[in-house]
Amino acid sequence: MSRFFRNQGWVAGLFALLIFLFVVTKLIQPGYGSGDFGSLARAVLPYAFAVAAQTVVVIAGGIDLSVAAMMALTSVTAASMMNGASEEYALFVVPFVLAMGLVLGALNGILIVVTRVPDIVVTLAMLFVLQGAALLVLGAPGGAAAEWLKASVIGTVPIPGLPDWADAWVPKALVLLVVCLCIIWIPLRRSRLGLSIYAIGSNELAAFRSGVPVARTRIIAYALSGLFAALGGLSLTISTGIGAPIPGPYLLASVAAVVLGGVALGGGKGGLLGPIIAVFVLRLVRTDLTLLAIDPNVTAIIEGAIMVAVVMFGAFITMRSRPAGATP
Amino acid sequence: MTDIATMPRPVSFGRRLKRIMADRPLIPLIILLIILVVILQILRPGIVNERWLANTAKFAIPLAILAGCQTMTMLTGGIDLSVGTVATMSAFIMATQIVNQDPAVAFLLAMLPAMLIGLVNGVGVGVFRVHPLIMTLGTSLIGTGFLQVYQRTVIASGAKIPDFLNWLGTGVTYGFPNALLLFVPVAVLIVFMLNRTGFGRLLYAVGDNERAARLSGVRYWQVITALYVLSSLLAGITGLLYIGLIKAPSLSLAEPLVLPSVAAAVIGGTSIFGGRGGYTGTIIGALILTVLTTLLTILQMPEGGRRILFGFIVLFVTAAYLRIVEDR
Amino acid sequence: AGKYTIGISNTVQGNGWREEMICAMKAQALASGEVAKLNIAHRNTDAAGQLEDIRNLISAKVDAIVVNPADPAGIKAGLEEATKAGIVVVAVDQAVTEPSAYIISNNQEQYAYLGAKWLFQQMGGKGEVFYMRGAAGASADSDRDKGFKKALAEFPDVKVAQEVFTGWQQDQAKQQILSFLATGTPINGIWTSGIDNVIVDALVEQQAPMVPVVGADNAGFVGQLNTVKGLVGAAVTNPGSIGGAGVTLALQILDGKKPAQQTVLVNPELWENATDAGKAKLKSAADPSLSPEWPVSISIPDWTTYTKDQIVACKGPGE
Amino acid sequence: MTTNPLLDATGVAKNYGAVAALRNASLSVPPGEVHALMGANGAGKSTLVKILTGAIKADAGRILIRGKQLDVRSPADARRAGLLPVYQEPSLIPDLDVLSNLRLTGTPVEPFRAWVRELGIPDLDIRETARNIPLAILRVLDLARALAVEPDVLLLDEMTAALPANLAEKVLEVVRRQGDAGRSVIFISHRFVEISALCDRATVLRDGSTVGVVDIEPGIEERIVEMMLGTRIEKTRVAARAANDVAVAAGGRPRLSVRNLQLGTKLNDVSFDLANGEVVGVFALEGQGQDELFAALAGSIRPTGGTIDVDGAPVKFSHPSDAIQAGIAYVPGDRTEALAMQRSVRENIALPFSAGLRKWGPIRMRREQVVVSGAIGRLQIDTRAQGEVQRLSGGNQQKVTIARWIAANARTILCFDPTRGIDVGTKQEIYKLLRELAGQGKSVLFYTSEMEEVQRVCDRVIVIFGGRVVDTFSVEEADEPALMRAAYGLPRGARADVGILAEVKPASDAEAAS
Ligand SMILES: Nc1ncnc2c1ncn2[C@@H]1O[C@H](COP(=O)(O)OP(=O)(O)OP(=O)(O)O)[C@@H](O)[C@H]1O
Ligand SMILES: Nc1ncnc2c1ncn2[C@@H]1O[C@H](COP(=O)(O)OP(=O)(O)OP(=O)(O)O)[C@@H](O)[C@H]1O
Ligand SMILES: [Mg+2]
Ligand SMILES: [Mg+2]
Repeated sequence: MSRFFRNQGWVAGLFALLIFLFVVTKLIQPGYGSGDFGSLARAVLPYAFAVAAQTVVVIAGGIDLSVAAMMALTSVTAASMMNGASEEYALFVVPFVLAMGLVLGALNGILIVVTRVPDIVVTLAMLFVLQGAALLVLGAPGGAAAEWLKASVIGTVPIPGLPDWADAWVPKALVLLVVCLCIIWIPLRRSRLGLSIYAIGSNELAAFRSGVPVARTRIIAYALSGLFAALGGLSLTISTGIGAPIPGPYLLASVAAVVLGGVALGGGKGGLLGPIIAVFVLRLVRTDLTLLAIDPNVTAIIEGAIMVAVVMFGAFITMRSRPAGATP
Repeated sequence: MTDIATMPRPVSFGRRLKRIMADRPLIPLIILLIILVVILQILRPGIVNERWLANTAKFAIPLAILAGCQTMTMLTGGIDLSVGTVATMSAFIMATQIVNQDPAVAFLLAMLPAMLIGLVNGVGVGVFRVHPLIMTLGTSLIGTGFLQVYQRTVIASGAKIPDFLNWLGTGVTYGFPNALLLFVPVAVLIVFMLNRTGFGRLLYAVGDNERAARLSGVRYWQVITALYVLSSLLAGITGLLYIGLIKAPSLSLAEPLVLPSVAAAVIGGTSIFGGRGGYTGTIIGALILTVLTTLLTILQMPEGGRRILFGFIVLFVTAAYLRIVEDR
Repeated sequence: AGKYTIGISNTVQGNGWREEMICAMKAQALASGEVAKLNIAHRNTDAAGQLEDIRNLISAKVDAIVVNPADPAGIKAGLEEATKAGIVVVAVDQAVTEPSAYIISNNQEQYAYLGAKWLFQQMGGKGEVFYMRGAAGASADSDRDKGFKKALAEFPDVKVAQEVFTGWQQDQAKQQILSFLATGTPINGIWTSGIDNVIVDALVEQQAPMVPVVGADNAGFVGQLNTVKGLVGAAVTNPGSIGGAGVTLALQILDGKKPAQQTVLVNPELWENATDAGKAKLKSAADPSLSPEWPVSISIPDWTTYTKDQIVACKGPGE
Repeated sequence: MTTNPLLDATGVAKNYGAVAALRNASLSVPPGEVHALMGANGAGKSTLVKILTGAIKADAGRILIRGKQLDVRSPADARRAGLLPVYQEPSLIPDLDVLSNLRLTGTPVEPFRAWVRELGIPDLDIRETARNIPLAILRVLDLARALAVEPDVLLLDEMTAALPANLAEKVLEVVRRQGDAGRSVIFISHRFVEISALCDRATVLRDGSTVGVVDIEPGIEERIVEMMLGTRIEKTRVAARAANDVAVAAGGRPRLSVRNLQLGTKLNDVSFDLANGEVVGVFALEGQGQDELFAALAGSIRPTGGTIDVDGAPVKFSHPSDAIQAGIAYVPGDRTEALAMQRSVRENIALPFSAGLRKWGPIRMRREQVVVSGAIGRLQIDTRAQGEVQRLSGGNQQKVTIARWIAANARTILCFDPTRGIDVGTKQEIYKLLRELAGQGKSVLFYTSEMEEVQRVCDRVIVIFGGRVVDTFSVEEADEPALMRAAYGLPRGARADVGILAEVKPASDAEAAS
């Protein structure tokens, strides 16, 4: 039990915070309903994928500054391929773009392994490269998305056996998110590859000495990051119907949510659930700020303060809960 | 050198050269810089003249000082993403307060937020153990928010750039930019501090092994708090210099310098994991980035291509440098 | 006092032009007396983020949304949902593709065309121009590029010596112009996408030959046109006060006075200091008390009713 | 050699820049042999193990496994070839629990559990995160993990160095059985007791070259030491009451006086004194609260009850710097805890000089240089790779942690197993050094896992069991049976042939005789 709290306490706390925020939202805006929840789910979508992308590499002991640029590139690629193309063509575009994310992510990893330049620099350089590539694909926002793709995040999923009012609280965007993340994450987490990713993040030398193929694992972690980022890019195209070559604010948001979600920036610790809940928390905070019509200049202060306060609080309780006997 | 004599392989000239460069990591960096300048001169014959040198120095100096902040924080395993906001704040406050205030008072008012943000960063990182990335990101958000609120109160009063800052930022005396008057002492001070003072030693020690430093009697929070305050004050001064150079106070004045400042420190050989690096390399790193920016500006190619090239060159330079320096 | 709640969505923060736009919206809402509350979502984000803001505004049940679109097409879905929810939607500064939305916008293509055409005429229809664009990949930048290219096509002897993206950043623009000046490449004119005063500064500092400069009606640049010796140039108006006009339009529609067309274009004016008439206009427009990044055209006749003090105070209803 | 060797390495060389870690090492092990690899600190033992197991690449040399030249490029390859190392540093992944660590390396769980029990840890929680497991247990788990896959060749790099006597004993027992079962073991240790009890033959390295292979037989230790060090060293009984030289101020206040110290459930009512000019030994089995005692005295953790007096005045430490201020320095057993690995030897030694706020200013480089080189000289630190401490061999790193406090002239040193991983020659140096310090009126609290050391350096010994001081011996009374009994919590005088005594005693007699 105490181990559960030591390992999952942070996530549980975050979840409680999320519930609390929903209550607050309902108090601020009594009309807040299933439709608004659907909006939240759609807003979360690109952030959640960006955060998933960041989480994988952070757990592997790295950081990926190219997440947002990767999303921009995959988004414009998808949008320009679907521009004027048939609905069926999108069936080809989606896997193509995902493969592209995977390959470019792997390229990040390969460059890190081969050049031995620190990951922060490699991915910073790749940020410029991918941004440049996005500009070459589309010089200005444009392109299009297939209608069926756009429809895939709008509305709700009828679940047999559930009453209609309950169905209304199951937005397609949320289902899409959960399905995509689970398909990739759960098998990974259970596999030896997943353990290896944690291992190289926790202690690279020990991992190498335990027989983990460090270089290969790192490349795979970045490839997965690229895949998640491509999903994020696709979700941008799907929700806006266009592709924009200028990266959105997903890089810093992803790092912030990763940390809020209880993943240590040093690597080796945490999971995907925490950061995803953190994304919901951060988006819901923004909703509340809008509902409250807070002065927009103050919202920046509030968002920054919340981020700092939550992390400080986390640091504080870890300091407090450190068992008395242990040497610090 | 008897050890070398017993080595199984004969020592080739190349290896000896490599050893020399590895022992003096500045040499390869300077060579890389010179190569870039030569390329520039080949592409645009005549561009490398006195005026260009002065202009390059003018732009490299603010970058180099901010990169100094990064170097110092990176030595402790941290990073200071708030330098851009701090510099912008001091610049903006200076330009608006000088209108109705005594210059000395305006200066103090301009440095006040720098001091505060540094203190908050230091306490957050040093006492509460918040990850520096998140802490400084958070304070920079908060700072930006305050700046915007502040901006609304001074729209009516207008802005002015003090003549002295103007002289310092843009002036040239006997072909040397006046900014050197600020930079040379600052650089000497940083280099001296890192190599020859107790505080400098502690930065390295804390970044390398915090527990070891603690067992030697070092109080982590003192070092970290002093460090982040120092970093912020330097950033504040950079802001003043920068406003003298750009002469247009805007709310995002120095933000574009943040990522390059990190890149300059890394190119200059400072490890983002702490404990390794120095300031002289960083200065060359800043020069390399500035020259690279010029090089790309005058290249006739689509913007996307420029960015791709920029990314690859940064990566290549860092990789080449590491290759030369490692395995000493 | 008023009865309406108006939502505002903007996706660039900290830029003088956009700040003026927001202040114009607030001042107009206050001056109209019809607005009880403004609900402003004002941050740096992309089209997807703007969709989020718009949907939050729908959740907040505002009566109208005035939006400066991150992209004409990208927020279509959100605007459609707003209209469906009975909310009046007005886009300012840029058009949107959603047919149910009203548009009151600066004509970006015309903005660039006007300035570029004047510049090329000043250059005598030939020579080299330094083309300093905005942010690569932004839709306003590509609209302006269309206008610039249109003018360029009319002057076959004018060549682009160099094209750079300033990212609408002062420091970047200054470094670019200084680097360019150092190459010694002769030029006959400079077209800027609104990052203008640092360019004139650079010319003065470097004692480079003064060439005609085209910029926007930012307070700093207008001041320079009046005072810098030897500077010939033109400011093309791109009023940030369009935001106030957007609020007015939204209120008119809420009051049942729908305009004849969905789209109202505000065409730019050009103020130059090459002729006496132009000089006089510039003199009267200059306003050194404004932040140099703020456009001087702080009001639009017929569309805004606030006073200068009100927009400078930047306070909305209830503040 | 009649049987074909399982592992046969010849002419192995490895250079780190100008430092030659290995020049010409060779090693040959037939099946069923427990083979000692010996050498002074920095001789290249660990380097050779790393090369054999693919953790680093050799510059030259030929390595045959079962007569074949296999391509071993990583520990994973080595594992497939049947070579399993336990390195000098623990290699469990700190953030994974034990079970995941097993899955990561594809180790079967049940055999692992069996080995863990066999090795003397009956109640291991397999879901515990490695980070929370004490170092000594981690070492044992590392070994159990290696044993569980039944390797052909087991390479143990200072496996027993960090182990308390009870665990070390089990390890020796298990390793010996490995040899009997036809597997080969390469065993690195600086403890002759273990070597003579366990090994069949020994390969001796000096300065990166193999200088000889000998059969282990009674009396061979002297030859080995000679080969290792190139000269004969005097093995003196340093503890010949050097304290007598300084008349301990009779009736003077004790330097350190601990009363009723309490720390959660770990320490209970601990009281003892440490006088000026005295070396007090602390002897205990693993996990009896000695770690906490030292941490509390060093200011690393706050006791929950009791008092500590320094020179008669009560003190409360909230940070190690408070203890240092009071002249008490702590040398942890785990050197990675004490060293800034990427910094130079000099900076590491001079670190305490800059610690206080008042010392943040400019450094007087020349004075520092004198003090630092004095300390380096006194401990004879091999400074060939002094630019970065991480390039020193394990033993030399250990010396740096002590040199720091010699340089800082600390009045009281708390040494936690300071000779862990130090070769015989240097051990003698350290014993001498501690006695000298005592002779200068300084005081030393000295925890050790080797009983023999107690007699060599201490004036008195306190024995801790279950967080309590169960007994105090003067050095004359502290013979091994007495210590051992006390350490197991048995009352003085009780007759019991407990633990290690039956096993190791003959060997240690042999050593004492030499
Ligand atoms: N990465 C490295 N860079 C430079 N020198 C190194 C490096 N690793 C080891 N050395 C040097 O190689 C030599 C042999 O080291 P090694 O660790 O093999 O010694 P050892 O015999 O295991 O000693 P100990 O008993 O102290 O553990 C030492 O002089 C050490 O300084
Ligand atoms: N920077 C330094 N370089 C070399 N040796 C030093 C340095 N600082 C201190 N020492 C040495 O370390 C020992 C202890 O010095 P320390 O400064 O800790 O003494 P202190 O008790 O604080 O004395 P004071 O009250 O004079 O400051 C002295 O032998 C001193 O020579
Ligand atoms: Mg070793
Ligand atoms: Mg040993």
